[in-house]
Amino acid sequence: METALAVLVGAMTATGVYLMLAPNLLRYLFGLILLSNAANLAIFAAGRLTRAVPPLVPEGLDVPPVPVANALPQAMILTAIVIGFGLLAFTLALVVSCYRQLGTLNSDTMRLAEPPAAGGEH
Amino acid sequence: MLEVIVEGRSPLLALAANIASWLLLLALGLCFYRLARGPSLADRVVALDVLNILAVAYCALLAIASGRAVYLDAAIALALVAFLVTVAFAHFVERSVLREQPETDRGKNDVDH
Amino acid sequence: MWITEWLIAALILGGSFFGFTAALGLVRMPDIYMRMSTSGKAATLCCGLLLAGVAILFQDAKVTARAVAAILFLLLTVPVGAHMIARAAFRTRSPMWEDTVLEDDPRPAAPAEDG
Amino acid sequence: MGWLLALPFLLPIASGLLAFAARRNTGLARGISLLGCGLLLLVTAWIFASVSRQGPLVAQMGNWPAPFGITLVVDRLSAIMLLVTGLVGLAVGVFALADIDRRRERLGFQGFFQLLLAGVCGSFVTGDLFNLYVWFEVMLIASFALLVLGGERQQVDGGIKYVALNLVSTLLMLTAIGLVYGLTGTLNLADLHLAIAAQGESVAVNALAVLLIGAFGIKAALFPLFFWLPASYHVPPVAVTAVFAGLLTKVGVYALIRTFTLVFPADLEFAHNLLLVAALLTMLTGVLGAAAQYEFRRILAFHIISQIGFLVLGLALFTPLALAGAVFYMIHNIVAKTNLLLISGTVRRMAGSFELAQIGGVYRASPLMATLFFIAAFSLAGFPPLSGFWAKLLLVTASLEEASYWVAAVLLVTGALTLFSMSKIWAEAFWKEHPGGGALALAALGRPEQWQRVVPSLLLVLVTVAMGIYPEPLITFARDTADELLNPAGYIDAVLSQSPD
Amino acid sequence: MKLFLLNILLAISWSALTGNASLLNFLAGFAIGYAALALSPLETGGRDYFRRLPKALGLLIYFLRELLVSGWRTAREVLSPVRRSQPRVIRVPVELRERNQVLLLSQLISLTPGTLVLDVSPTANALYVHTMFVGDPEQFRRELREGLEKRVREVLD
Amino acid sequence: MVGRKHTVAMAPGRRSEIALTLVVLAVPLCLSLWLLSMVGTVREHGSLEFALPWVPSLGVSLDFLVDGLSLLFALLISGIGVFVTLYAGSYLAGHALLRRFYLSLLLFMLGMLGLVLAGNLITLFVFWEVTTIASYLLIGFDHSSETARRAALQALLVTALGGLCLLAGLVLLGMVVGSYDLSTVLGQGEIVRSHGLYGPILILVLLGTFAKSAQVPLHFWLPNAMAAPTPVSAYLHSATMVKAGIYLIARLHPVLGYTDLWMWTLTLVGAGTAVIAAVLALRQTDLKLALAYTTVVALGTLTMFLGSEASVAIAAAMTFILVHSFYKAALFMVVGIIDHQAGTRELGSLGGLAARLPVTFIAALAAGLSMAGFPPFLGFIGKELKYEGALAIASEPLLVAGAAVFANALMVAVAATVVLKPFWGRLPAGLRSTREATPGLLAGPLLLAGLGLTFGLAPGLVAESLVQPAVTAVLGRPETVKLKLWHGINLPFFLSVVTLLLGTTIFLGQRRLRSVFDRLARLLPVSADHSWDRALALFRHLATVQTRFLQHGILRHYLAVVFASVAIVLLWVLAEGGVLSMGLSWPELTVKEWAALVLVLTGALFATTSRAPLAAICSLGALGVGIALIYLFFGAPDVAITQLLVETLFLVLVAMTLHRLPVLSGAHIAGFRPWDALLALLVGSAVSLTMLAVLEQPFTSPTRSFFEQAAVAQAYGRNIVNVILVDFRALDTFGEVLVVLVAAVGAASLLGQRLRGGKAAGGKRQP
Amino acid sequence: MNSIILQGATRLLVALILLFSVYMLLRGHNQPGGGFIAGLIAAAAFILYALAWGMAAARASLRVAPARLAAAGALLAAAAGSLAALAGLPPFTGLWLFIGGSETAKGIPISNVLLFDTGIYLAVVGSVLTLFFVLEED
Ligand code: NA
Ligand code: NA
Repeated sequence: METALAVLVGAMTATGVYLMLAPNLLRYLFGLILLSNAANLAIFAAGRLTRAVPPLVPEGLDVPPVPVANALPQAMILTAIVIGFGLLAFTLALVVSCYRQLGTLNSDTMRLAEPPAAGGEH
Repeated sequence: MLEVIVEGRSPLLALAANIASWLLLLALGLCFYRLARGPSLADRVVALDVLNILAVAYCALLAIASGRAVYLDAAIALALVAFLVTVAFAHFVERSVLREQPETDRGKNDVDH
Repeated sequence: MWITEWLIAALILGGSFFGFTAALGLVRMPDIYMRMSTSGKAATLCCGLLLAGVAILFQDAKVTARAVAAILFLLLTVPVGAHMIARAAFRTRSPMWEDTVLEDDPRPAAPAEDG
Repeated sequence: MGWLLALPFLLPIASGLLAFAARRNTGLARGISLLGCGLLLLVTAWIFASVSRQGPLVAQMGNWPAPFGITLVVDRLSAIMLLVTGLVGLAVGVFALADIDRRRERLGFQGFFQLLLAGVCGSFVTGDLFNLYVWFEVMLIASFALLVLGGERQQVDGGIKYVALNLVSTLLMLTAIGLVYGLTGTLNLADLHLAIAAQGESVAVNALAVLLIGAFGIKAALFPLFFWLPASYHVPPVAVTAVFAGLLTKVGVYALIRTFTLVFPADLEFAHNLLLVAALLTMLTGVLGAAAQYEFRRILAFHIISQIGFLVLGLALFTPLALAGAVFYMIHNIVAKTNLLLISGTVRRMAGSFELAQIGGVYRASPLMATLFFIAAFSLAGFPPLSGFWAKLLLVTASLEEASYWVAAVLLVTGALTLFSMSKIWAEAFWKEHPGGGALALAALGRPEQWQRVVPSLLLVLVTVAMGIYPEPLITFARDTADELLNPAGYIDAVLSQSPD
Repeated sequence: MKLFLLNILLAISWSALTGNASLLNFLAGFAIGYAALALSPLETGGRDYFRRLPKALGLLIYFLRELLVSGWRTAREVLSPVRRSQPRVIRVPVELRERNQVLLLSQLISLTPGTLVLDVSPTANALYVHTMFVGDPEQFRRELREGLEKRVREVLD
Repeated sequence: MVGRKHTVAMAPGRRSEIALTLVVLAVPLCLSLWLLSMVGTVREHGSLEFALPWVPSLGVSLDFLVDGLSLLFALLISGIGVFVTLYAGSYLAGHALLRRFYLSLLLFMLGMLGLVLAGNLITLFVFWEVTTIASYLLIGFDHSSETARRAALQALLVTALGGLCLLAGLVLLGMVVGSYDLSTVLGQGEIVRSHGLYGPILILVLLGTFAKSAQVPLHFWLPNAMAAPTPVSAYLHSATMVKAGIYLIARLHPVLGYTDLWMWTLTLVGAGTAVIAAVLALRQTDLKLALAYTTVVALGTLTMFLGSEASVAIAAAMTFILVHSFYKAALFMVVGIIDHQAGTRELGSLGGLAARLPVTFIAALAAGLSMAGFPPFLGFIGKELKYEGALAIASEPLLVAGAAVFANALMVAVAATVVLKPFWGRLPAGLRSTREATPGLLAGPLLLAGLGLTFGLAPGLVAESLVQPAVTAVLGRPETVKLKLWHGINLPFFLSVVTLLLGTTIFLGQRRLRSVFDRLARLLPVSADHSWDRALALFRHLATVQTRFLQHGILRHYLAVVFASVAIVLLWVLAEGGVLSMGLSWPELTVKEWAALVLVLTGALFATTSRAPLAAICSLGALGVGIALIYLFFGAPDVAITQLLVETLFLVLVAMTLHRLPVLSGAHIAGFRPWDALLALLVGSAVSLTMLAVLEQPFTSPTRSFFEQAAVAQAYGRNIVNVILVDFRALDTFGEVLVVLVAAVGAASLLGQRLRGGKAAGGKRQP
Repeated sequence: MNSIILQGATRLLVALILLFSVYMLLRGHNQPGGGFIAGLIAAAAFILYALAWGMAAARASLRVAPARLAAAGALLAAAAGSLAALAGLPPFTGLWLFIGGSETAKGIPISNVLLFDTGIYLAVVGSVLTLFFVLEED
């Protein structure tokens, strides 16, 4: 099962990276979303998979009666999802601000902080 | 009944769940087709909306197939908030056209191809 | 016992059938309005049937309450979403199938440069 | 104990949140922030004193025994990093009073600044890999906010690159941590050491080492992952650059040191070679980059990179002396680099620009600023008897003892080229006459601003000079630190043997 | 009064959700419901709630039947290779006094497969409905007026 | 600022200046007296040591070793320091930055004393670099002049580069010996010379000393350093600092000397330096530059002699250090006076000043005669000793003697030029009003020149007390040195006569010779100064090119490099570890799991291939649902719900901002990028393979069972995930919430600031 | 957006969603849910409110600035974690009090853990709404 996820994560990473390498910042953002999801899935797979048994302890018992899914990776993913949400939202705001301030979403033309002449005589 | 399911002693239900699973997955695939084809943003949003509702259905199916009610919680959460995306995009569709983006071709304002 | 089993099976199959037709409508219908007409509601129906199946299967007040809650929430939200997107499509003149009879058009006249 | 170790991040979090709440009342927010900085310095000094007296301090958050809960561990390395963070925090906090305009304060500068410190301190105290990730993110998001605070066009442009490249690091780190867990089943650093040692060297361990080098390498601005730094460090207000320059990349280096001394086995040779090559190239490209710049802050920014090379070199050589050198260099560099940026801000205030071609005359206008810069700059260039010399000496000796002559050569050449850049700034901004009339005298800035600008620089210069003239305590401390890092048994014992209260 | 009833309703749903019928839990549900209501955009003013409950049940049953019937019709339409439908956009005047009634009506119309409310006239006295299986618009309007609309009025008047 | 105030109110300013000068003067004066008091002890016991602990953990202590060699240098430094301070007080009277000047001068003086007295290699190096810094500040003293700044930078870089070599050499030396302690090191000559690192150590140390002592081809900075005020030139760049290299060569003679490598390197470099600099000296028309080049000649000569192990040669060198310091400092001061009083130091515009500056002339004459090596000046003794030493050098006496004669002849010519040209002949009209300098200016050169005469007449004053202990220290064995004014007629005397004749000839035929030398100099491809500029320009160009190449400002190329480097290293490691050939088992997935995977994959592919952002956004929404399904399948409802909620809310946020972004225009449409696709595939496969490598290993986790056992029993919660979040690892959750909070406030301050001035959107509307 | 259908539906939905969010918060310790999920759901309620009735109305109903709410939530979480200090325990140690406990049942649990989760809840609501408002309004 994990093998399939490994391949899926790789595929998501590849598509994410391809998107991130585009000059358009929105595409970068989409790539980031893909990559972020891929990372979460990687954690999920790393904790090894258990089918359909959530890590819950039924009423009246003190320990789960059957092997349950590994809870720690789930907690890690939850944290990572939330953090990813914050980072992505901020990046979105930055992209908006970028378009408002610089009038473009093409990162190739964003040369204000590093003007072409700064590294020498272009 | 529940034990029967959990212990896998109901071939009828297993079969039904399996068929249903196939049907719903096929449905999800079809949604994807519309999602990809568009042509307008509204079409895609509708596809996404249906996809979300089908996901709710799938959660219900999972609850039946596994005998675990926790899947219901996912269904409720999805049912409650998924339409927000639809509303927000509808908002955008109206706004983007009504605000008159000059480069926009009005009739097919959000035709992507 | 077997009645419940058959009932649940029927609900599952019926529900997923409607789910499938919903998606098929999404693909097959020629314009967005017809797609919406055939898809969203059918999908809701699908959910309703499956959730009913859940309620019957578990026969537990808590679960039933949640299943009913889910159905109610869907009944509340799905038409709103559908309406909003339909309205947006309508107002922004998303193209209609050519055979559609437009009895009365409340929308302001389309701009000249249309097309 | 738990409280003492949690205070370095709880304090700035509390003051940061309060400062957010009070951000419209800038006076109150300033008060909260300054109080936070002051208390932080006190707490870190206290921790430092305790650790140097009694060895690693350990606290189990939530009272769960290691490795199940999150453990806070402060060993010597953490302690000195905390102390210097407290110092830099206070210095920049005071400087920011003069440097950050009202508008930015109302936008929440004090809160972001405090949370940045919280992230930095959290990274230093945690003994848990995933918790380290969380603190990195706290630090990262606060740095995002600070970098673009004020939203000027240039800031947004630089901010995009900073954010875009740092997010890659975040994702790499997250993936790596997840997989480390997948390999070992634990997140506690001490426990990880045992788990990985039990596994022996495997391709998975190597691959994870590469991923972590990639992740922390981006944070640390290692070659060839450093692009975000020169692209962005010159865009925010200088107080922000100063705290970034002092602390952010160093947290990346800290993480590298921590993982490659504690988590991964000491004989992970390929990783050390990788780090060595990267370090050498980092030193050279950074210093060459600086030579090509004619803007005060960009020169300093490129030098940050080059100096990261020194630090990582210390880790890569992996001898007691080299690690001690890295530790000493880190402390020296944080103090000197932060100070240079503070001074660059004051120079800009006096002379009107960061562009060397457009400024000058500060030597005449303010002997004090000139002296402060001179000392900090020549310390950075490794001139004796300033702190940078001892740092350089330690590393040169370490590389020569290892018979790594090329390494020593690169070290020395980098030092010389640093000197080139520093003297360029000195000649242009200080010695040269101001092309447009003259620089403002310090006295013209007004009493409070003058104090807010000078006192932090003076404080940091005093530290630099003290470290230069009497380096023995710090060198001894650094050598003890190196021993502790190379023999993590004490650390591990302290973590795993401690039962909850 | 209406708010109070609504609050009670919320408290009951709370008890149902949590599956705990104790008084304490009901009170908790009431308090939470109260807070939720305070935060939500409800109109004030009240009507008798219990009088309309049977009507509402009737409406529900009527609607469910409609739902199934039209669901089946759309399913056939979707599955059949030839298109039998005749899409129309029909203006449906409504004589409902309250916006809530318009809302309920249009929700029900929208929920029914094959019909879809495209827009509401600015004064809320007419709906623009997209239909797929309507041969005669007049008949559709009449059916709606005497079917759904009447029941909605009975429930919400 | 201080200075400016003083120029306004002259009289009190002058008084306080004098007071300042006196205070500063007290430092070298006291030091000189203190050092003098040690002369006797040193002659008796060989050496004195003072030790203070400094950095014991590195074997560095604040040791001071006073032996013959260091005492000789220390006395020179402090003694000449007295005269220079005195001179500077008048020379820079009324200068705005006098206080800073004295500060730098004192820093230099202390550095120099520390250097020669240091008893620890690292301590020595510390002081070495202090003199570099002080020299930098002093050369750039006239800081508003571009020339001065350039010269300062040049001196700094050349000497610092040398310093770095020296540091490496000293550290290696310390490593070989096992101690930085000078006395220890000096006693380990045998071990060092037989060690494999001897060659590198020697080369590194010599590079440092050559740079500092301006040996060809590293000499070019020294003439440029004449941009400094004359007292500085007299002090640093002639009498003291440039001799730091000489000192160090002499100092390490017992350890590094006595080998062919040592001898040949020093002899050749020294001789070459002496000859080339002599030629260059004669070409100069600027008096100060001419003197500067003769300094290089002197330094070359000294280096040459230090290559020898003959005691006469060393004695010659030690004596010559004294001689040179006296006359060269005096002559610099004289030139300074001419410059100061007449306003120029160009030979062409000077002449006949003897009448106007009679006292100066006397000083010049005395110093010049010593320089030219006329009896009864100390210079004569020095020269005789040099020839004697040259002839005593075992291997190549003729080479050394020839170089010495040639260099000395040119010195004679230069001395004659400096002494005669400005003072004799016709007084140019512009110089009629020239007045004799103040006593403060005159005292220095007169006294120094007088010392040259005194010691010439009574060489015994220095022979046994200074020179002999110095030679002893250099050779590391007891030596006896006798200095006599008259040795009788012998080969050295004959060479002296030849030198004088040759020198006079050169002086007389100077104009013709100058053109010959010019042509000669043109034969050399470029001057070293020019090469320096070229090297610097090349370096700047290289720096610019590499920076432009790496830091070009294109975000996606940055990203590509980052991704590529991580992926390539990762793939390499994986390939090395054999992961590429690892067997893969077909994953056992159920239909629905496959379907979810396909859904996610399709979503990812659509998001990537769809040209329009809007389509990509919707695809991402669908992908989120697919991922949530995966989480559900494998027992993670909390994660699934969170995933769905976050996905939903993020899409809502995107939808709310989209209308402000150019999502509907076609500007963003881009074609297929094959290279990016390749890179993406590399990264993706690297990640996949890493995961496979990890997942292949068996998984055990003690934490897992602990959480399952303790959730209900100790943390009273049945949802283990939630218990981890709020209890076991609450700190993570707390941090995560902070991230979201800061992200929100940060976004608010980023976007809310422009429209509403100072107010941020987050909290702007109070109810 | 001025749709009477959306506005009408929102009247009930907002209350329902908020209720559901509290439900998710309270049951989180034992069933799927918890402060973060609940916070997101509550934020969704207000976003819905804002979409239907406008930003101003949504802000007015929230009564406090969302950023303040977020800060207050984070402080509450910190305070909950710090309560352990009263018992002399390390930060974030859970303290439990069972009201009306008996031999068989533990009674109603009161704990700082729930308080912590509530802080998370408020912080998430505040943060998400801050983000939403600023992205929508600017
Ligand atoms: Na630590
Ligand atoms: Na830095």
